[in-house]
Amino acid sequence: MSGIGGRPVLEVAGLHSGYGETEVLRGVSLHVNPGETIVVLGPNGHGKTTLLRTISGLIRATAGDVAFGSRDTRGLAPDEIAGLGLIHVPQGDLLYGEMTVLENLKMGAYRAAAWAELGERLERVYLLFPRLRERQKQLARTLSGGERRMLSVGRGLMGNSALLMLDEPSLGLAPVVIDELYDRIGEIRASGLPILLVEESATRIEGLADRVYLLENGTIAREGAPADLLADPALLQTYLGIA
Amino acid sequence: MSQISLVIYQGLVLGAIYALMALAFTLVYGALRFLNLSLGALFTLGAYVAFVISGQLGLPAIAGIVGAFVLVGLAGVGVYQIAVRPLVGRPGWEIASIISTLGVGIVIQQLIQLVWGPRNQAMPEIVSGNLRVGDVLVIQYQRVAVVLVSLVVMTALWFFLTRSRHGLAIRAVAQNRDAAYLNGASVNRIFMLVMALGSGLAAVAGVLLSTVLISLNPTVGLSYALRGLVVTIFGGLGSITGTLAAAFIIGLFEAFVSVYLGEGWKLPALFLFLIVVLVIRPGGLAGVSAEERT
Amino acid sequence: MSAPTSRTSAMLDRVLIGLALAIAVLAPLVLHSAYWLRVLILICIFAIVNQAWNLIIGYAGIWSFAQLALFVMGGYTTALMSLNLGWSPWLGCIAGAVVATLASMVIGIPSLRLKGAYVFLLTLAFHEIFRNLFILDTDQRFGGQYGLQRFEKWNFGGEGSVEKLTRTYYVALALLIVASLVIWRIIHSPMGLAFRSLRDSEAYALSRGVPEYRFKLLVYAISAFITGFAGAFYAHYLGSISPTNLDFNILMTQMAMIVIGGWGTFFGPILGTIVVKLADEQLRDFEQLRTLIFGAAMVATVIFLPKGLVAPLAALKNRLAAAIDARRGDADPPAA
Amino acid sequence: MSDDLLECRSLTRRFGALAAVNDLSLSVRRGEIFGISGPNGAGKTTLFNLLSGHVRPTSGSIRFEGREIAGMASHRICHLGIARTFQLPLVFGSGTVAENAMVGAYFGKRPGVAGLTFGADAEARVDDALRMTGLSARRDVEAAQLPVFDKKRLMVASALATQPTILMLDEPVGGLNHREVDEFVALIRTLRETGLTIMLIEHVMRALMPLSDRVMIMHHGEKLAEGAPDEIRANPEVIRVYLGREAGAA
Repeated sequence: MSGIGGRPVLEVAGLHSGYGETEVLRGVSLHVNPGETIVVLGPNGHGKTTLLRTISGLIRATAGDVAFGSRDTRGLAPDEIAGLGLIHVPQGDLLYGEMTVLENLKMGAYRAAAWAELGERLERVYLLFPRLRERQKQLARTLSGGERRMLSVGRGLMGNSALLMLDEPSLGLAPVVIDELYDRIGEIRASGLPILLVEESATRIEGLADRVYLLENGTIAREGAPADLLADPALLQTYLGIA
Repeated sequence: MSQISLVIYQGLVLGAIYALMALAFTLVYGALRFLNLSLGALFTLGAYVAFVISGQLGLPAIAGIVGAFVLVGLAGVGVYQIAVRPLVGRPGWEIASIISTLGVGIVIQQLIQLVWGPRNQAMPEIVSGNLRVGDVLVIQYQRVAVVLVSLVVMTALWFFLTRSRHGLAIRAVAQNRDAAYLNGASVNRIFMLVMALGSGLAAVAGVLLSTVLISLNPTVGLSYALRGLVVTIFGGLGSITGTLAAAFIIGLFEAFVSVYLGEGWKLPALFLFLIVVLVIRPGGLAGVSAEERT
Repeated sequence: MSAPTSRTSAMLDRVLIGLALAIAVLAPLVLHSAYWLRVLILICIFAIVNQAWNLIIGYAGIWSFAQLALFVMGGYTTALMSLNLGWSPWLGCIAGAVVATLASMVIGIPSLRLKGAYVFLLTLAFHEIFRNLFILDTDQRFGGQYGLQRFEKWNFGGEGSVEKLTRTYYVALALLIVASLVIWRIIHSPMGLAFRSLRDSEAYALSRGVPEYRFKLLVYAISAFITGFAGAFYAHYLGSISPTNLDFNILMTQMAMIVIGGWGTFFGPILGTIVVKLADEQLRDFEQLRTLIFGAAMVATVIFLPKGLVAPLAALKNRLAAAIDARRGDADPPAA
Repeated sequence: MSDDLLECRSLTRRFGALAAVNDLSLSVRRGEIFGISGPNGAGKTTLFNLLSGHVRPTSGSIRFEGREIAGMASHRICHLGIARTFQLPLVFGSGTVAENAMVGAYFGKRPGVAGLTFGADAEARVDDALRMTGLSARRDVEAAQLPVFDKKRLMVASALATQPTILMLDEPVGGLNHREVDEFVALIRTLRETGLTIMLIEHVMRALMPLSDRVMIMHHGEKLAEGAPDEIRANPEVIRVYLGREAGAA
């Protein structure tokens, strides 16, 4: 399960990146093994979103390597990286507000290989999120916050997903809705799809994550099993500035 | 009463043509966020291509329309590669691209003049004959054909944008570029597709207009490009449904002005209308107000 | 409060400006041709318009395309004053400037809340409305398509056409210099700072206390005043003014001047006016190619020289200054 | 109560269905450093935008020195004495460092029209602001060319040049390295000693906690907790939001 002996699905080494001259990531290294669910924790503004955006090619890395399976993805355009099966479900959902739920899902299967299996994939996503089937004719902008998030994750699953990257799936949702969403993420995990998830809150990582990284100020400050990391005083210091 | 029917008849014909022209602007603006001012010249080019195919080679009208759509569509990709792509994303590129596409438009217009000369050319009719209704209204079959062709093109476009993979991607890119990237769409290729489609639509609008005017010259595109822009702004830049409504409203408005005030007042009235729209509703029919946009 | 320049570079600036002025002053004596004087006079007038246009489009970042409409309005105003009331041309120039300024408020106020492409369209709409209104003028108050003619032309004395034109040229040159000095002063005053900071970032400027609307209207007004004045001067130079001055080709040529010279730079509009006008004259025999070449040149400049022809020239000057500094450094042993 | 310089009552701003700031009441006392933090999307920057006039409130009131300023234009709020910086380095890019500060120095307190010269007063305010932020040596550099640290200091300099009563800093140390964070913290301390009231949004707790007299934690547009830094650290609600467990479990 933790992929002993298997090559990592994703390997990030010494990654530097940022916006303009603002360097946000200062040498991040991490890996995801087959079947693993990895959580990157860290307070706001420390580089979690930048990390995912750099891996998916929306931001060009200034140094370091990203290997996805046997491919070096540095220098590839985001659409090519998505075509390889590295699926990024972005923060804030980035839905197509003036398109219907169904059209949003179809766009998730834009690549030719995925489009060919449109029907089956749609069924799979509807099975996971039955609510989306009920709302399929509705415009995405009319959805509730929880439904938007489901659509965003569902749209990601429509692609050739070989690794799912989720950027703060709990953001802005009510606790009950977060619970439901995390149950679904648990189901995705159970299906064997590797997941790289970033969160600010450590609330729901126990029982979900195989390993956790703590991202502080653009570098990995700690790595370990969820229980160990949660008990680590470093966590309190990072979040609340307790020296 | 009969005056009103004349207004409606003329307004529908104009609206059908403006709708295509304005869709060309709005598709490009929606996806790329800039005003493609070469569309006026491409509109004219479309008419000339159809003139060669149907008027000079004697092929059926439909061949002229399809030929104009395809060839001018390719020309639109050329405009993108030469005058737009090098600018995308540069600071201040919104104005830079207005200037560069305007420049390309001038070049195309001058090339048309070099090839076909500045004089008027006679455009063949699609269908001849007419139907007299009451004492004022004479319905020409030619104009009915224009409305029908426009409706067919718009229906095809609607199916393309809502049903096909690449059509969905065009709308997706317009609504959220990053998301489209993450869904695996090559934004650059979609841009080329949009430029081709927009240019092709402008070309068909040009063909239809020149069959209504029965003549064409190299500068015809300019004032119609301006009208297309008025429609586009009124409809709300980037909104397809708003644009369609605006096209027919403005077509009717223009017909009304020309029937009741005289031909010459069409353009000033139209621009006055535009100014009023911009002041009252800066975002157009379908748009949001300036404050809500921030 | 201008950008830093080395002392040598500043000295070179003065030398170059002096040289340009000397050429401008001596040109009529060398050329001594009515044809060339007419070209030079038009260069002066259009350079004034382009300087004023650049103030609003380049420095304030407001894409106003109503500039020619304001120019022509200045011309019509003085023509009407001259024909109907017998006003003197200079009085007419002031009236033209005032009317253009008032008209710019009519354009400016509705455009205050609009941005970018919308401002471009709104102002272009004004241009088209004015053009059509002059053409549609059915009761001939404005002379319809043919415009107004046969009103007083400039007479600054002198015998024969060359001398008369020489004197007119010097007046036009003096106006260009005055207009440029005024604009220079404005750019380097708090007003200029307000225009530029609003252009670069509205949110920043607002949060530092710059009243946005007031300064946007101010830049419209200043630009229009200068342009209206130039339009009136132009009308009295030709003794006629007509809606053909608003033709699309003329708007394009004017735009080519400012784009090719370099908008947002002080000398760009003047340089662009000279280059484009001279090229225009050279290509007179190739009517069709002329417009085509300007179109292509505009595209090429926007893509390859976003800051216009002025940018490579300024770079050349800086290289020269550096070379002079280096040589001087060799000559004088270092103090330490 | 007379110590309250800025007071918000039931401040609300909705964007469509989303209440970015929801029924928020707070007061900032003269001379204090009021820290604000909270998870992503809590509404902190929207709060600043409301206070600086960049966004109009849907409802509620904002009183500054007893005067209602809700919905007032940004430049007028600046004239009254509220100056802010922005989360992303926002400067007047084509201007020099000195010109950037001059915008604040010249226009910051001037409701009237502009003259033709800047005047010695404004020049002196520029010099002071640049000296205070350590930018004097760079006064002739074009702002767009500055590294992030200098851009962030320049935002503070041009804000100081307006001679504000309240300085609002939006994530001043985000994206900076350790040395730069320490320098910025020292700068904020110096500013406070001049009697300036400071509101500070910050995620880097290492900077926020030691600086602040009081801290407010926002969550979903509302006030989750408010108090001295030590109280905030021990607040079970805050720990639960961030870490998802009880305070004692560590």
